[in-house]
Amino acid sequence: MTPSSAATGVLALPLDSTADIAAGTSWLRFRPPSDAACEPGQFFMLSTVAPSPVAYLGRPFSIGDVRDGQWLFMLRALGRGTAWIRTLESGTMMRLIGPLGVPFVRRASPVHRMIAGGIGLAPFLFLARRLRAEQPPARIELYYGERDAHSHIELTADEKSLFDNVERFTDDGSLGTAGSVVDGLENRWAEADVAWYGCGPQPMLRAAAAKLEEYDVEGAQFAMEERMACGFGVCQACVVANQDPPPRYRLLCTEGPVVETGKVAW
Amino acid sequence: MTPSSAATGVLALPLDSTADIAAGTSWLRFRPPSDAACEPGQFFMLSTVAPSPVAYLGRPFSIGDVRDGQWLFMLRALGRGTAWIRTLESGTMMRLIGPLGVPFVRRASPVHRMIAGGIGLAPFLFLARRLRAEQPPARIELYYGERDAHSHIELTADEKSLFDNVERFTDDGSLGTAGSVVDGLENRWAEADVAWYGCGPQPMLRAAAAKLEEYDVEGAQFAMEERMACGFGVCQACVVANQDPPPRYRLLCTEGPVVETGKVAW
Amino acid sequence: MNERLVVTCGRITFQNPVLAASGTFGYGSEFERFFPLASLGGFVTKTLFVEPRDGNPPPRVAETSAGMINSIGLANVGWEAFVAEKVPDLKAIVGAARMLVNIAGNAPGEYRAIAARVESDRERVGCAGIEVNVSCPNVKEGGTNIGCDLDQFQAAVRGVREETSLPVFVKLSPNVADVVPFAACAIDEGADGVSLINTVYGMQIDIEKRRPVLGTGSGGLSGPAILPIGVYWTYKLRAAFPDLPILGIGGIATWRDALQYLLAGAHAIQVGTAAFVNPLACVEIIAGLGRYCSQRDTTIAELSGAAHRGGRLAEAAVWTG
Amino acid sequence: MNERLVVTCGRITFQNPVLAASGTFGYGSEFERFFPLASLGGFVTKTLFVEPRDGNPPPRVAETSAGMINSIGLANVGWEAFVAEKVPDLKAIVGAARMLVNIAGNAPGEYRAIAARVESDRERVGCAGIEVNVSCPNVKEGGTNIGCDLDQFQAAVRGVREETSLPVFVKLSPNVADVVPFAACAIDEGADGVSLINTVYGMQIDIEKRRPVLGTGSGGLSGPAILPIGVYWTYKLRAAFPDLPILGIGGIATWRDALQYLLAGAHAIQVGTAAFVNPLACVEIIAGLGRYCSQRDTTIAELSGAAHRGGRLAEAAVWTG
Ligand SMILES: Cc1cc2nc3c(=O)[nH]c(=O)nc-3n(C[C@H](O)[C@H](O)[C@H](O)COP(=O)(O)OP(=O)(O)OC[C@H]3O[C@@H](n4cnc5c(N)ncnc54)[C@H](O)[C@@H]3O)c2cc1C
Ligand SMILES: Cc1cc2nc3c(=O)[nH]c(=O)nc-3n(C[C@H](O)[C@H](O)[C@H](O)COP(=O)(O)OP(=O)(O)OC[C@H]3O[C@@H](n4cnc5c(N)ncnc54)[C@H](O)[C@@H]3O)c2cc1C
Ligand SMILES: Cc1cc2nc3c(=O)[nH]c(=O)nc-3n(C[C@H](O)[C@H](O)[C@H](O)COP(=O)(O)O)c2cc1C
Ligand SMILES: Cc1cc2nc3c(=O)[nH]c(=O)nc-3n(C[C@H](O)[C@H](O)[C@H](O)COP(=O)(O)O)c2cc1C
Ligand code: FES
Ligand code: FES
Repeated sequence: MTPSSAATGVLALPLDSTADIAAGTSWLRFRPPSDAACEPGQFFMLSTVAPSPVAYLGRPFSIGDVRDGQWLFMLRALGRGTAWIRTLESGTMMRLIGPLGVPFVRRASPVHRMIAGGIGLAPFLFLARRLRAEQPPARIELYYGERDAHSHIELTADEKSLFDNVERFTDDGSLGTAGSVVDGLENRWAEADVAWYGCGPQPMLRAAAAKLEEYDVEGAQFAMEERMACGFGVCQACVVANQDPPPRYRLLCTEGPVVETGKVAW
Repeated sequence: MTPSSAATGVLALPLDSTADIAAGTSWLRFRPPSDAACEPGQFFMLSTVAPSPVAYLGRPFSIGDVRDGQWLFMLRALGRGTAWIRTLESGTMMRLIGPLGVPFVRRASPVHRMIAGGIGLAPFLFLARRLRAEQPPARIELYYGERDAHSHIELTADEKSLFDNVERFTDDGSLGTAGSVVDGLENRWAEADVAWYGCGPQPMLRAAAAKLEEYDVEGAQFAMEERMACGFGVCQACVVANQDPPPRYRLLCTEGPVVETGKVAW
Repeated sequence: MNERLVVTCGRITFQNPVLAASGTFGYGSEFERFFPLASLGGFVTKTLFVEPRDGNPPPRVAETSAGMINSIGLANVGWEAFVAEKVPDLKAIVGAARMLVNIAGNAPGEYRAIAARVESDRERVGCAGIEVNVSCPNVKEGGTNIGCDLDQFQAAVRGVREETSLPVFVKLSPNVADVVPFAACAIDEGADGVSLINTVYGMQIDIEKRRPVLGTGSGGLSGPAILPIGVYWTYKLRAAFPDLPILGIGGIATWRDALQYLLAGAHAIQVGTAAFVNPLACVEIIAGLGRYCSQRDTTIAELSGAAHRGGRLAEAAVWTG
Repeated sequence: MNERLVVTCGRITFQNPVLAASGTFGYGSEFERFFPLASLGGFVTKTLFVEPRDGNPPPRVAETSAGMINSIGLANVGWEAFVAEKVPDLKAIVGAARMLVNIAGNAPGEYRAIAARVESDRERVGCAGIEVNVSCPNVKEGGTNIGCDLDQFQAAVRGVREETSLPVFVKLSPNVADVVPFAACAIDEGADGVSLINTVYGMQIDIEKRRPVLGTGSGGLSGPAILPIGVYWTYKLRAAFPDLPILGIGGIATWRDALQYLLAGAHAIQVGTAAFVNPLACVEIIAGLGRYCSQRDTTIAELSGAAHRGGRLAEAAVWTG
């Protein structure tokens, strides 16, 4: 089905709770107003209502899951801003701008295959939850790679149950299969009737996109990242080059973050 | 006696505890290293070790008291920085630069009379404590004025016991005598053998200095305020005009904050 | 509408002194979901050229202390697409807010050309005036830009003035030794007023990659970091030209910031970067100024330039350090 | 001493690239209780004139977002008192750190005069070089300042160069359209190198009193807010003059900030405002750079200007917005 576009706005909400789930990685939880809705693949710009000492701009975060009446964001501390947000305590008033961007289109398909690199796992629990509800018989697979066992996010029973199969990879082999997700998928790129979804570091997405092209797979949807100042289409910061210009660029915040692999220049 | 100048340095200490003592006013407490020492009238530049979202520079605070092995600072939230510091929770790592500046000279005298306006009370508990210890027989008096009862700082029994007499004033008469400290002292300016100490808003100090001059009282020591960037004599920000130039100005952070009333141009 | 907030800048009257700055509010429609643009004093479009521009290669932004640098490169849809695709929506939502069309070109001649287009489409577009962005590269002299070269600046402003009878505000660059001669030139060329400041040249180095973060190397600094710079030039211009309509810009995030500009001499102000972090910044500033004016029983018109009444430009800016 | 940190700027070799900036470390002795000045790469004195200066009426400082503005007014004890009262202490504590005497005057002629004094007292003072502060009011043309007027600038530098054989660094003002012509002029006049940036013109308005906060109206902006501005000009100068010794200044508070300047093209850096908030900033920066160089097995000399190796000045600064 094609997602209903939810009403985008500015919300001031207290950080409800946080939980560590891996090295440098945590859930941020909020209690949204009852009428607020969002779709897998969309994101929010998060900042504190009180100015931050270290991060002047907000940071974009994919909606990680919606459960128990809460919005969850999966946060990994990489740079200045995310490291700082990770130190915030529950009760801190935060500004959430969103939901923003184009969500994953959830077409009917016998197999839904998600490939995640590191924090690229963020949008997939929610996507799987929606697909599971909408297409009960469909097979939902997750291929999830991390640098090592420390950064690996252990899924809960409930989260695991969203997938028919979870295959795990680490670069150093300290957990699951050694090597990258893309290599790990070796012979499966050719399989027919698979709806592909990807999210992760640019090099991984580039490699995956190349594979998909090699096997003439069309319609794969990848959630990409680019630096954002506003997140809602006014600053023109978040450009990604299009495969077939003109226009030369697309704004990732409004014509993304979810893009069909064939549409952008990798 | 003339105070021994303590070793000035940079200390990183966790904020040990805080306590509200009047509207917008609290104690900040720290546990200094055992060898650290400071004198009444001296001050510290306080800032947080982590950069502050609102106050880039440190703020000067008089040493408010030394008791139970703790350093106490009496903080009143006036502007941006002080309001922000007042929100800090115990455990926050803070940077203390000091002790800085010239302390009150504690000469032997039968009567020590302190006149305080608002947060100008800050240095006097500690001064009284030292005088009480050094000159047991001396009479120590406090004349303390505030805007109103809300902002009035209620002294504890221990604090009251430092003084032989405390007279309280409020501009609106909501507590103690109505009117200003300076007016309240009407006929007492002429009294002989009184060691005078003052701290408070510039207009109050100016009025008091005028009275003391009118009655030919010499050697009164007032603790003054001026904007400071460094607090330790390098930026040249904190100038106060001298009574008899040259030099035209003195640095309040190194040739103050305690000054003899006759030495500066009111 | 709060009468206390109404301000007049030359030939344009704004219902309040808070305008959306160019390039930070897109073409308007993006903000409608956050608050009604019609509640603003005015709205300045993204800079428009005759031809569309793709803009610069990414990364285009980097965060700095209390600000950001950008190298968007004046990406814009071009005049035709603006009129055809953006204007209908914008016109519908802008309401009582006055629309300023911000224009630029690659050389003085292009300024004349875009101004002519605005003039001929002025009814369809429904704009109250033009803001001229002179912060474009000086093709003649690499490295600097049109807004920093008095001759090119004059040629650009003259071209615009000759092509249109609309109110013209020239948006000054702070990347000069002194903005006064540029303002003087704008006045001589018949501009109705000036707006300032545009972004300040800045750069950030990625210490991991060991090269500039931005795709073009450097960019323009904006945000609270530059507030004192904008206030300084606003004050200086008001002192030099007491009757010159001034739109103050640079680092405004709160009503207090806005008031600093107004007291320094601005007749109205523009909010840019702050709207990225807090899309409701403009609304909060309008409310704050309204409260202030009521409490003090004054008006923005009365406050504008009040910091000069003490008459203390004295040694302005000369003795620092 | 860490060999990896040793840098050579023209005729001066510093044991590390971290210098104490002029006007923010007084005459040295004030900092001795916080850390040994001898551990610095260098120490730059407060600006000295031939005659003592009282400086400006207070308030002289105001805090801004990620920075401050000051209007100290180059208060200083004058050359004679400096040599008689300050030099003995300073000489004793400065040790292996190289001392630069920062000088200025009210007109080009005074620059010559103070330079002559430095030259004749050079042994007594024990300075390694001179830093020329040209950010002084231009008495000829009110409003601007010597460092923003190429003729006055040239006259000042020439006067200094003719009077002394000491290494001369000219400290450039960012309040110009482009620093390149000023650097070019300094080079032509025989300067050994440049340091930049001095403070950026700024002002703050007290919204209660409705007038400028600073006693003189406006002042100079410093602190983290201006870091991107200093990095930009440093990068631009290094691109224009690959062999010009550059001392980078402006908003440096951490070793990462310092590294941005070094990669952009500075050979050494100076720390100013950050030392007010954290007197140990210099020590922490030296330690941080040391760790970085060891971990990456590199040297500061090797890192200096590394951001240019990708060769991407491309459209530097021209396409913002
Ligand atoms: C649409 C979108 C959704 C995202 N969802 C999530 C999420 O669910 N969970 C999560 O942990 N993170 C997510 N991110 C990344 C996150 O928002 C941060 O922006 C990113 O980690 C950089 O911010 P920082 O403060 O960590 O680093 P900064 O201190 O801002 O910069 C450090 C380095 O990070 C890189 N960087 C800066 N901004 C970005 C950016 N916007 N995208 C990519 N790299 C950048 C640069 O190389 C920079 O040198 C998302 C990003 C986007 C664009
Ligand atoms: C030597 C000294 C000792 C002090 N001791 C104490 C103390 O024990 N307890 C206490 O609560 N406060 C004390 N103060 C005042 C305090 O340090 C703050 O600096 C002052 O309140 C201003 O900081 P702010 O953040 O509140 O205001 P800001 O937001 O910095 O400025 C708001 C207004 O405060 C005024 N102001 C700014 N800086 C100063 C300054 N340094 N002195 C006077 N006015 C200023 C200005 O008018 C400004 O407009 C002391 C000040 C000095 C100089
Ligand atoms: C309070 C203060 C006083 C200064 N005095 C001088 C001075 O006397 N001579 C000079 O050349 N620069 C002076 N400066 C400028 C600094 O040396 C430095 O160039 C500028 O502050 C930018 O660096 P920063 O951001 O690290 O402070 C002064 C700066 C400040 C903040
Ligand atoms: C991302 C971005 C894009 C901008 N685009 C333009 C533009 O197209 N035209 C223009 O005149 N100014 C442009 N500006 C400058 C702003 O209008 C404003 O002058 C400047 O950012 C200072 O104000 P601020 O600090 O409130 O952002 C842009 C600024 C930013 C941050
Ligand atoms: S982030 Fe501003 S337009 Fe995309
Ligand atoms: S506050 Fe810096 S010299 Fe006094």
